[in-house]
Formats: sequence, structure tokens, C-alpha cells
Amino acid sequence: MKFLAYAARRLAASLPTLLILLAGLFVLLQFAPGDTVDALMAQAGGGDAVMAAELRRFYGLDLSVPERLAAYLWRLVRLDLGFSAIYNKPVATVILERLTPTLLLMASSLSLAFAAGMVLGVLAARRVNGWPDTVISTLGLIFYATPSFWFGLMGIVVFAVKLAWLPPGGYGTVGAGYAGLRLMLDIAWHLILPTVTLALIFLAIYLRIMRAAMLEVLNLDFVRAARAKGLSETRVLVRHVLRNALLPMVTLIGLQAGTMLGGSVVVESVFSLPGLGRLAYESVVQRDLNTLLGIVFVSAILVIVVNFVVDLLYAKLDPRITATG
Amino acid sequence: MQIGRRDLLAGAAVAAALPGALRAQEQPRRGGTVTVHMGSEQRILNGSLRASTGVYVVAAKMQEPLVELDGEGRPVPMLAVAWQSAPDGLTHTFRLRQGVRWHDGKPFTSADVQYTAMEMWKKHLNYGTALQLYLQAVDTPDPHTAVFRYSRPMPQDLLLRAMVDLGYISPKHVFEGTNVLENPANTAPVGTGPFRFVQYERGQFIIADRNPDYWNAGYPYLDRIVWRFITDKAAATAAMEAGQVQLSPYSSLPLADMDRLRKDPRFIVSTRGNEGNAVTNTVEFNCRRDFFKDVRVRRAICHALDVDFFCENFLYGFGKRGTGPIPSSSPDFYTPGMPQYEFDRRKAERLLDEAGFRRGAGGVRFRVRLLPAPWGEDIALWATFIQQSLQPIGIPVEIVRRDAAGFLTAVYRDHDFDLATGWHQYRNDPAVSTTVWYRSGSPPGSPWTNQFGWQSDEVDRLIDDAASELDPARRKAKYAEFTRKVLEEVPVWMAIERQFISVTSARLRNHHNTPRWPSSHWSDLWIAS
Amino acid sequence: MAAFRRYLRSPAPVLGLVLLMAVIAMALCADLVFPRDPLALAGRPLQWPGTNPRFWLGTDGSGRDIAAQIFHGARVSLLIGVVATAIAIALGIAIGAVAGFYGGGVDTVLMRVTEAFQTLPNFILLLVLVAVFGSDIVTVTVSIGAVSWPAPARLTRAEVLSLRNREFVLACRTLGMGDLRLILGEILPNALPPVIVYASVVMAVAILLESALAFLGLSDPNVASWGNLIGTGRTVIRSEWYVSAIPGVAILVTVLAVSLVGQGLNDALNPRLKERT
Amino acid sequence: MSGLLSIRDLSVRLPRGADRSHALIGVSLDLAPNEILCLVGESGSGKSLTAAAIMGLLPGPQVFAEKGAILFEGRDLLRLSEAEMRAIRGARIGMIFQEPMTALNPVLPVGRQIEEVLEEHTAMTRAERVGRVLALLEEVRIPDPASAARAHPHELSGGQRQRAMIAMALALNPRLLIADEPTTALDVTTQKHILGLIRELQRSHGTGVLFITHDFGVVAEIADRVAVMQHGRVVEQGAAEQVLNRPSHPYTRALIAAVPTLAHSPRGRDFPCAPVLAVRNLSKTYRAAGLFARRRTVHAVKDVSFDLHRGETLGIVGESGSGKSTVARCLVRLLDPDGGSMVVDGLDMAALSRARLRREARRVQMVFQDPFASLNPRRTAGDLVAQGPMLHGVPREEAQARAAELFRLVGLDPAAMSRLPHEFSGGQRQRIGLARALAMRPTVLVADEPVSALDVSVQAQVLRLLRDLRDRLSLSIVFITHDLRVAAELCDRIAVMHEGEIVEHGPTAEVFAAPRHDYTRTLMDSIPGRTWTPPALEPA
Repeated sequence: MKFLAYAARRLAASLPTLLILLAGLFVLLQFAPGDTVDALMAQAGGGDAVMAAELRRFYGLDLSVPERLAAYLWRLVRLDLGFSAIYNKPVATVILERLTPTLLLMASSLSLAFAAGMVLGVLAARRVNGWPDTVISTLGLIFYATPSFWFGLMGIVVFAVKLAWLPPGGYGTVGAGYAGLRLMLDIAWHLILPTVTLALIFLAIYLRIMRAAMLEVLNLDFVRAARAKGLSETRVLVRHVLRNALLPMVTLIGLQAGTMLGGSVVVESVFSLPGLGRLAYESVVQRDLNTLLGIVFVSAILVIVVNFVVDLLYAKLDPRITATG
Repeated sequence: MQIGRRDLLAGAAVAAALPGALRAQEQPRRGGTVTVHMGSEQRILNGSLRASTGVYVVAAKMQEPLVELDGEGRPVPMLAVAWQSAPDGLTHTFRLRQGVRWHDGKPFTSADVQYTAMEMWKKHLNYGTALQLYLQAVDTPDPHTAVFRYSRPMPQDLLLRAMVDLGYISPKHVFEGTNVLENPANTAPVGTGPFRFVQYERGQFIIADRNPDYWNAGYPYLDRIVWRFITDKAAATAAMEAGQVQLSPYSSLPLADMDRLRKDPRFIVSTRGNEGNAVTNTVEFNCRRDFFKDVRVRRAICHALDVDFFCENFLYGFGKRGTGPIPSSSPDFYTPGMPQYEFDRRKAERLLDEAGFRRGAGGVRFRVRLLPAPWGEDIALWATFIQQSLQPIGIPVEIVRRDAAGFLTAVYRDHDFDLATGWHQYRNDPAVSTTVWYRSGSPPGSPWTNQFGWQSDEVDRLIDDAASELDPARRKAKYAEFTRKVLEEVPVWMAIERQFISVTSARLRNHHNTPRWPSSHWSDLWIAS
Repeated sequence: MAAFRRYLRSPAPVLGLVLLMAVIAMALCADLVFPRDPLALAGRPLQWPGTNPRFWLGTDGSGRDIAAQIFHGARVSLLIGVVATAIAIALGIAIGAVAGFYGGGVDTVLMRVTEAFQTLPNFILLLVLVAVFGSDIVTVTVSIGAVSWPAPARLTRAEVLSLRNREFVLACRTLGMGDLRLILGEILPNALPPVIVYASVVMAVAILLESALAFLGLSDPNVASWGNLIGTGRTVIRSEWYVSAIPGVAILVTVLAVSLVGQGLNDALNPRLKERT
Repeated sequence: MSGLLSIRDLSVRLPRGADRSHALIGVSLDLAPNEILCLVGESGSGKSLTAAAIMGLLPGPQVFAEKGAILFEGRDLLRLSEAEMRAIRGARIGMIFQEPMTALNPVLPVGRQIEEVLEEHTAMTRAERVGRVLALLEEVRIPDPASAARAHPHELSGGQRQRAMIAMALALNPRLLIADEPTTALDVTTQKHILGLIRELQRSHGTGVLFITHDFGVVAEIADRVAVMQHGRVVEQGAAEQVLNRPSHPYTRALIAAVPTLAHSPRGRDFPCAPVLAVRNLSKTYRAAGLFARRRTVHAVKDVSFDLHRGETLGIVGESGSGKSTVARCLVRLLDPDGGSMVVDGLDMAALSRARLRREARRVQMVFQDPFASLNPRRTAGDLVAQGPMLHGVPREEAQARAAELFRLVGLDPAAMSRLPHEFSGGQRQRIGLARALAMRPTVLVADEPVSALDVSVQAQVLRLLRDLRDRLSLSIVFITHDLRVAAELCDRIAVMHEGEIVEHGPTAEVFAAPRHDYTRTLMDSIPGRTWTPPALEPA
């Protein structure tokens, strides 16, 4: 109960900033040239002034900015994200449809980056300044420095077109009608390349942090004490060093949830994934204010939730910290 | 007549024609799925509400217009079986096909035509609202007759040609009494066509299955059509090469890839079947600017652009020098021998000097801001080419990149541009979408209308007269006159004439056999084994 | 000096420095080597590198000399990187220092704002800013700077937070030193090294962000940035992959150089880490 | 050799680039079973590295035993393989560390960490191990062993943590126990218990103990034999009684001479009636803000009152958490007191506004504990000293001149003014800190543990300097310390603080001779080696 109350409190503490953020974005977007009707006419290939006026009335764009902002905030207070101009659906529905691929992509990329970063970081720290360290660190830097869209496109060319090992894009085999495990495997199959692409830069970061944290912890007294106990190197590493070195890694997850969502814009567009990132990009281009703000809202909630989970995880890993304290 | 001449790509045409001859003996095969590449997604998939190739390429398989074009580019029956016009051009009577049922089983009647025309075409359909401005009423003397009554003469050929695009019928019983724009059927079409809507996953795909009760018995051949949304062009090419997509219409792949794929025997890369959708790359002048007020400056700009070089080197030959607002692929209205602006840099400089814009400090005459429309790779290339071509004659160009909404607002509402470039899409008849680029009086904010600060009473009159001229020959003559006039004045220069390019799997049969094939019904399309 | 010697002790940072120098040299001598406008039509588009001796790195889809664009692009990309980083770091330091030093309500408010910015995916915010204010080079650079400040702010805050109760700061306080002098004279000089090291990360990210913008066709087309070249190469990536590969490598090398230098700085300024190796 | 451990001519090499080539040079030590050998030396003498060499845990490949032998139970540890060494560590040789908080893994329960030793070295079942852990914790007399085993290190007190460490080190009844400054981080009262415990366990198990310390009090308390180290060499070795009372090596003599004596000789001075500092009912309460936990309030300082006269030194003594540092910080207004007054020369410092306080800052100045942390590493020593006066309007030239003067006063060469803090030794830095405070010509000087981070010999020098300056300049000093020996050495009067309150207050000699309060008595009893009075030696 205490836990739930804590969760609620955390959320409540973030709400005011969230509202200000949304209002700020709303106002900012008013300065954008053109509105959703212009975007719609561009898409439809033409239209006249009567039609435009009709559409503006339909989407409520004929009201003044303060009126619309007030209406928007009032809706938000009632947890109504509004109606999407592009999709002709409530924003909540649109976002829900797009949430799963992005969540899957982010979760798998994060897991990959975390796991691989951890393993490589440990290997590098074990042989610090030796050749495995040099190779791993250099590789990390190269991963870090590679533009993700470039890696993604090259991945498609090599693995989908030349080798035909993986699908070139999409979120599942269209119309295959798979269900259950088969469906999951199919989606996983399609997500391999995007996951690797998105994970790369984060992998590099995790690797770097893990290496540094390992070096830091390896130097601490209790590691010396553990060795003085006559523990084998593996046990020292696994039981004493690793768990402590993981703490900064865990913190990093929380910090990067937002960045990762930003990175998925490009990756989703390269791999034709129907996710939130691409939706955000499209709604900027289409001036679909409600959808964009809805995404910001959801991503903020997402980041808050991730940070919340990270806190819990942290408390689990580090008994000195209590999640409720 | 149209099919004969149009392939700019002689090689590809021959490659396509030869198997075609052999194909004549092939027996159409039933079944199979064709997957189509879609570069972007539409908000509304209803041809009665949105006139756009992006809509037709999906919706036209489920929804049908009253008339369609045949292989020769002539209007042929679809939902209408016959038509007849009063000599004064004020009433047009359509006999409707009998025994046609909507996908939900309800019969198709003249009430549907009446509802669609009055509530959708006239009120919401882009270009339709202008076309049907003088439509008074649609009478329904019986369930299979619809009589269109106009308050001003409507040329029959204009109506029929326009209706190929602007004549899609929606079911009255689905839309009546609802908010038309919000109706769920707009993204899950209910029509009379050969395929039935199955599923639409936003951002991913649309599926339509064979309609077993299609009025044209025996058709369609395919079991299923899948449209996949792949926004990244390079990724789309990869999907085609990986065999996941069989058809990419409307120039949706990178030019370089289309050029590469045309040497690949697995694909047919051609503009065939897109003759009805000619596109021109424009150079749009803001004639409010001091320098563009002077027609000599506008002409100088045209002379400074080496269109042939551009087409050959940048467009891989997928395009040719434009000759005027009416493309050469529209023989009913096209008149050759109009004044042209050949590439002549010295002449351009001379014109500029004459107009008083001599080179100043640093050899600069004046600076301009160029807004390229954000659609199409060729526009970006063309904008860069304009920049590169005007610099040497003393006009430095700053390219201002805007997204779609930003571009339309800046150019067509705020007139915040010196030069703009985009596409003009010709829609079978100059009155539908072409003359609005020249006719004055469009309110600010209407895209693809005359927002160039240029006005000519003579041209306005010619446009209005031609639109209600009933005699085809005289109409053509009026358009010739119009063409000559706007070519002399060049408020907008239709610099390059192009047709959309389709990339098709070589296994498909009966494709691209009408002038607007990607937008047509595909009921005879089949897959060879 | 001691830090500099420590810096030069291991090979990786030296390599980074050499690479960075090379990029800077490219930027400096661009006008000498390629005096023509790098965006001018130079020849037939899409000539492969090596096929025409005039264009040893080939031409792009608009017939522009890629080598010239790489040289001139070094200038633009470095400028974008440096200016955006300067903006982000300056903003971050100001906000972080004030929040960390004063704590309490000021800190809460500033950190809430920072968190809000961090919950908003920075690339999406960047898209919005560019959509609203246009994509000329100044807007792009300022926008990149404006979305990159939260991390330096948090870092500065953490440093200031740990420094403000350090005994030497307390000592100055007992001397009766004012807040501004405390922050600028005593705390910041000691808080800066990790922030400066982090600047290399910000700069790398700034260059990558610009290239991602260009990939989506949202960067300034009137300058020869590497990102733009990648953007124009996007459509020909399947056949003329070199158009985007060459600037891609340039970005990779620069980001690599900046990161190596940053890591070297980190090791040099943080001798504790060095001792144990 | 019947000895348990015999180190023969051990030399340990340092990596290139270090300040010297060897950390240990020709070290020879002998330790018999059932004996406590104290290894004494100041920081950098190589005593901890000796321990590391025995454990085979020298840091990294560049620090290695160049020559010599470490014979343990007849085997040369330097020649054993890593696996053989591992079998000895923890089983045959146990080790306890200085700071139990960092020597215990913060994320594992204490019991698990003790159990690990058994897990690694024995074939005991889980249940047996758990039983043994409880028995061990019982043996080191941790209250409630079962819950202590489940607790994480941070949930135990410092003393309990060190007991747990001892339990861990003695889990397998090793023949040799290495204790590396095991009580340095602890309060005196706790230290007393831990020393008692080590002694007792050593006796009952017959263990040989190598006890590393810098504190001669501790040596006097526990050692059978003593070895004194300096710069990597053993300079003197012998029976405790002999080394402590009749040291032969000049270095040993100097060290012992530097140990403050408890026998206080009161200066017998009278102080003028009007105090320069009058503190009345000073209170400071901390509020721990937790999101959920109800706000806890900690009374760090409760109703503290005292006077300080001109030229007088008041020692405030107490253990950690007693509130003595809070008092110090309130005096210079680094903390704002919640109540009470602090009148300096008629001005209540507690009531001043921030701006006013800044102007009046010179009245009370502070010398900080940590000579490394209290000087901005980026400013030259001269700047640091001149900074204060310049802030208050003294022109740069004059401030620099005054700084040079102060440098001479505290025994530094004014030529060193342009150097940065890290170029000075700890003692020198503390002199800079002092000069810096004096540059303001304060009415009251607050010294917060100014010598506790220093080695004994340096500590003695700094104390001598303080005493000297006090007498010459008539400084009024509030001297905060945990070290009763230091307090006895310097202070005219002593205030003993416990749990935020002054429990006893009086002239130093009186308090030491006849403590009235129970707590004071406990404190006095806990002074290590209180029965040993360092012999009066002339520093050689």
C-alpha cells in the first residue's frame, strides 16, 4: 500500500511540470507555419478555400489560441487526450495502437545494450589496457560514432537484400495471420535489425559506464577484503564487484528512456515500424497537435514509470537506498 | 494512340512489350496476393472525399467511379453504362449499371449517386467542389438513372474526364446522417469494387480480399491485395528486391534505384500506364517582387535553366523538357509549337541587364529565396539545380526548406517566397487542376492556385470561356490560346514534363494497360507462376 | 602541464588528438584546396570515386564535388558541434550551478524543469523546434544546443552540490565571500573538468543530431554540412552508397576523435583512475 | 624457526614514476604464535603494504616483491601459486581492515559475507554454515546475532561492523590475524571494546596478530612486541615495554616524544571577566525529510552555553555525533542555529543577516580538519591567505604583504606563496589554513579537529605552533577534538559533549583528574594506553 501511495506521489509530483511542458509545446507549435489543414491539403493534392475553412471549423482550428489551449488543458485534466486530425480517432486509441512496437523495440534494445554493454564492460575492465580492452573500447567508440540510420540502412542491404537472412523492415509478416507463439516469433524476427540498430549507441554508452564502474569498484576496500577472505576471482567478481558496478548502469536506464524514444524516430522510419517515434515525426509534419502532445504525455509517463522501476530496482540492488525513503 | 508513343524509355518499353506478345497466349491465373508499396499514408481512404493518387491506389480497388478510361484513354462505362448530354450542356443523364451490390449487400442505386454528388463531391472533394460549383441538383427519376443539372453549361468531355478521378461513388446508407468526414467507412471503405476491405493497421498495412460477388463475373483474378507502408525509400527498394513487395507505383522509389532496377530482369520500370497523371516540375515566381514583376527577369530565369541537362543527368531520363501547362500526353488539348525558353545563359544575362538588374558588388544582381516543396526527390534535385544555375548569372539562391504545411502556408497563403518549385499534376482536363494555377481571384491559402501576384484579364476570360465551351474543337483552340499567353508571360513555368514511374514485378500480368492504371480497379491483374 | 603529460601517455587520446587536428586542418584549408563554392555544379552527378581524376571522392546526386563538400563540411559540422555544445554547456552550467548552489526551492524548480526536458525525447523536441523556426543553420545549431543542456546541467549540479560543502568552499564562506564570487571563483573552476569532459559527448551528439536531421531532410540545404551530404545520399544509398558513406566516415572519425579526446581528458583530469592502471 | 611468521629481507618494488623506487626495503619481521606484534609508523611508512605483501595482494603487476621471503608456517608465501595462496587467505591468515564500512560489501547481508569464507574453504552444508556464522557473531559479542546476520552493513553501528569483520577474519580460526588499523575509524569507547575483543580472542585461540597502527596509545594498550617502520624500513623492533619506554632509534624517540601526554600542566592563568565569546542556549535541530517516513527531528545541539575569554583555549571534546562539530559550524554561521545567542564582542552573531554577517565575518574564523580539502586546489597559497583581507577591502599589495608576514609567523617560507596547495605537505597545508584564518585578525578562532588528519610527529608540530601563536597573539580558541590526549595538551578548559549537550565543563586538569559525569568517566577510561605515560625524551 505504501508502495502504491509512493507511486502515486511520484506521479503527482511530476504532473505540474508535465502540464507546463504540454502547454509550452502547445504554444510553441502555434508559431509553426501552417496547421493541420494545410498539411491535409498538401496530402490530398489540393483543395479550395471553402474546403479549408470547413476543415478548420471541423478540427476546431477557427478558435483563438487561448481558447484552444484552455480547452486542451481542460480535456487533459479529465485525462482526455483529444482527437487526432490525421487518424480520425481519439489520440489515446492511436497511441495505444502504436505503443506496443515502440515498447518492444525499446525494451529489447535496452536489454541488448544493457546485457552486451555489461559483458563487454566486464571483459574490458578485467584486462584493462590489455588488447581485449583496447578492442572493446575502440569498438564501443565506433558504435557510438556511427549514425544509426546509416547502420540501419546498411544492415538492410547486407542482411535483408544480399544475404536474405532477415526481413528488410515491417512489424511482422503481413497477412500471415499468425497467432500465439508463431506471431511472437515473427515479430521478434522483424525486430532483430531495428533492435541492434537502436541499441548500438546505448551499448557503447553502457559499455563505457560498466568499464568505469568496474574499475571503480575493483579498487574499493571490500573487494580487497573479499580477496583477503581467499575467495576465487570469479566469486569476487560476480558476488562483490558486479552487483555494485551495476548501480550506475541502472541509474543510466532511467536517464536514457527519453533519449531512446527520440532515437526510435529514425530507426522506426528506416525499418517501417509502426511505432510512437515515427508517429511523433508524422504528427509534427502533419501539425497534428493533439497527437504530438499525446505522445509527449505518454512518453513522459513512460519515462516516469521507467524511472520508478529503476528506483525500485536500485533499492533492490542497494539496500542502503529505500525506495520509499 | 496514347499507348503508342509514351514510353520515354525505349529499352524498357521493348522489354515490356516483348513478353507482352508472348503473354497473349498465357492463360490468366487466379489467386495469389500482390503487395503494393505505399510511401505515405492518407487520412481518408475515400475517393468521393479526397482526390489524390494516394487514395486511389488503395480505395479504387474497393470503390468505383461512374466512368473509367480505357487503354486508349477514352471514357468507358464503370458504374454508369451510358450517358447523354443536353445540347445546352446544362443536363447530363447517366444510366447506371444494374445488379450491382455494395460490399455490405445493399443494392447500388441512383440515390447513392445523388448523395455522393451533392454531399461529398460538391461539399468536400478537393477539385470536386470547384468542378461541381454550378451543379444544381441530381435527379433520380428511377433507381438506375441519375440526371445532373447545372446552372452553367458543362462540357461533356470535361465532365467525363474529370469524373474518372472525381467520380467515385460512396454508399448513401453508410454515410447519410453521419458526420461525413468522421465516418469510419472513410478508413474501411465500403464500395462496389472487385476487392473488399479486410483490415487496416495504421502505419503498417491495408488488406483487401477478392469480392466474390463482383458485378463483372469472373473478376478479379487476385485473391488479395496488401498495401504496405514503407516510408523510407531505400528500405522500400530493399523490400522489393527481397521479393516482399511486387509493385511500387507513383515514383515512390529513389530515382537511382529505379534506374538500377530497370536493368534487373525481375522488374519492369516504366512510365507506361501513368499517361493520365502527367506531372510537371514548376518554377513559380512571386511577381510581387520587384525583380519578378518584370517579365524579362522571369524569362531570363527560364533561359538560365538547362532542363535537358537536368533531365538526362539528374532524372536518369525519367522526364523531358516541358512545353507548357498542358502536357504532351494529353492530345485532346495539347497543341505543339508554342513559344519555348531554350537554354541560353548569355540571353538570360542580356535580359537581366535590359531589365535593369545589372551585376553589383561581387557580381550579384539580386538574391532570392527559393522554397522547394518537400515531396519528391526530384524537387530537391531541381531546387539545387536552380540554385546552381542562377548563381553563375549573378543571382545567389537561398533554399528554404519547409515541411508540407510550412511550404503551403509560406507560398500559398503568406506569399513569403521569391521562387518556389513543386509539382503540378494534370488531371486529364486542363479545367480540373491546371487553369487554377493561372486564374486570378483564388483566395489566399488555397494551394496550387494562382498565388503569384500575377493577373491577366485576358487569361482569366480565356479560362472561364474554355471551361464552359461545349464544342471540343473550339475548346482545344481556346486552350491553345491560353497556353500561348501564359507561356509568354510565364508567371509559372512548367519546366519539366514527367510521368509517374511504376516499378512492377515481372511476374505480374495485365498491369499498366490504362492511362491511370495504378489508380484503377486492377480486376484483371494476375500473377504468372 | 602534468595533466597534459598524463594525457599524452596513452596512445588512444593521442590518436584522437591527431584525428581532431586533421579535421580542423581540413576545415581551415578548405578554401585553399577547394576555392570554388562546394555546392556549385561541378560535373556529372554520381560519379564514382576514382573514375574521374578531378573528383577523387566522386560527385553526389546534384553533381557536386564530394571532396570539396567534405572539406567545407568539416567547417560546418565542427561549427555546429562547437556552437551547439557551447550553448548547451553554458546553459547547463548556469542552471546546474544555480540549482546546486542554492538548493531548496530554486533547486526543486530548476530540476523539475530539467526533468521535464529530459522526459521529452530530445530529438522530438528538436523536430518541433525546426518545424516551427525553420531549418536554417543558425536555428538548427541553436535548437541542438537548446535540447542538449539538461545532461550538463545535471552534471554541473551534482558537482556543485558535492563542492558547495567542501571545506575549502566553507572556508571561503567563513571569510565572508559573496555567493557569486563563491560560485564563479571557487566552485565552478573545480566543477568544470567533468563538465568539460562531458562537452565532448555533447559535441559528438550534436554532430550526430544534425546528421539525423539532415537524414530526415530537415537541415539547412544552403551549407555543405556532412549531414546534408548524407541526406542527399540517402536516396542513392543502395547503388551509390559512397555518397553517404564518405560523410558517414567523416562523422564517425570526428565523433571518434572528439570522444577519444574527451576520454583522454577524463583520464588526465581524473588521475585517480590513471594510477590504478 | 619456531615463529609463526617470519619476513626475511623483503623488498617491494614500486612502479616507475612513483616518488621512490621501493615501498619496502629489506624488511624483516618475526611473529610468534599467541603474540601481538604492533607495526607502528606514520603514513607512507609501508606498514600497510607489508600486510598486503603477506596476503599476496600487492596492487597490480607493477608493485611486486623484488626479493626476500615471507615464511608462514614454514612455507614461503612469495613462492606459492595463486590457488595455494587462496587456500591460505581467509583460512590460515585472516585480515581486518581500518574502515569496516568500506571493507564490507554494502549490498550483501553481513551473515552472507561471513558465510562466504566457510563456503570457499570448507565443505560445510548450508545449515552448518549458518549455525557457524551465528556462533561466530555470538563469539564477537554482537547483540542479537541472528538479526545482525541478516542485516546489511549500513544497518549496523561502526563497532558492530568491526565485530562482524573480526568474526569473518576469525571464522576458520586462522593462525595469523592481520589487523590493519582496525580501530582508527572508531570512537574511543568503541575502540576500547574492540581492542579488548581482539586481545581476548587472540588469547583464547592462540592466534598470532600482526597489528598495524599509528597510535602509540593503542600500542601501549595491546602490543607484546613492537616494530617501528619509517620509509619502508623497520628501524626498531623489540618488546613493547622496551620500545615504548626506552626507545633507541632516533625516529622512534621522535615519534614517542610527539605523543601528547595526559598529564596536563595548567598554565594557571587568570582570564579577564568579560568573555570575548558568550554562547547561550545554542540549539540546532536537523529535520530529516523523508517522502513517507514521518519527519524525524534530530537535536544535534541542545541548549549549549559557554564562555570564552581572551587568550583562552576551550576544548570541546566528544565522540562522533556528539554535536561538537555542529557547535563549531554554528559559531562561524556555516549553520544557522535554531535558537540561542553567540555574542562576540557585544555582537550577537546568531542574529545577523546574511549580508551583515559577511561584513562581520572576520570576528570568528575557522581552521578546518582536512588540510587536503580545505584549500582550493587551484589557488596559490599566497592567494589563499590574502583572499580574506582582499574581500574586505584590503588592497592587493597590502594583503600580499600581510600574507607573507603570516607565512613567516606560521613557519612557512614566504617564497612558497606562489605554489599550489598540492605542492605542500599535510602539516604545511594546515599551517596555510591557520595563516588564512589569522589573516582576518579574528576575535575568536574555531579549530575543528585541526590535527586529527595529521601524523603524530606533524601533529605535535602543529600543536606546538598553535600553542605558541596563542600565547604570542593572545588568541581565543575554541578547539574541537575527539582526541583527549590532544585536548589535554592544549586546552585551558574542557567541555565534554554527549548527545548534543555539554555534560561536563571545567578546567582541563580538574576534568581529567576527577571527572564528575559518568560519560566523562567512560571516556577517560577508554583512552588507549592511559596507563602509559610517554617517557620524557629529547627528540633526537
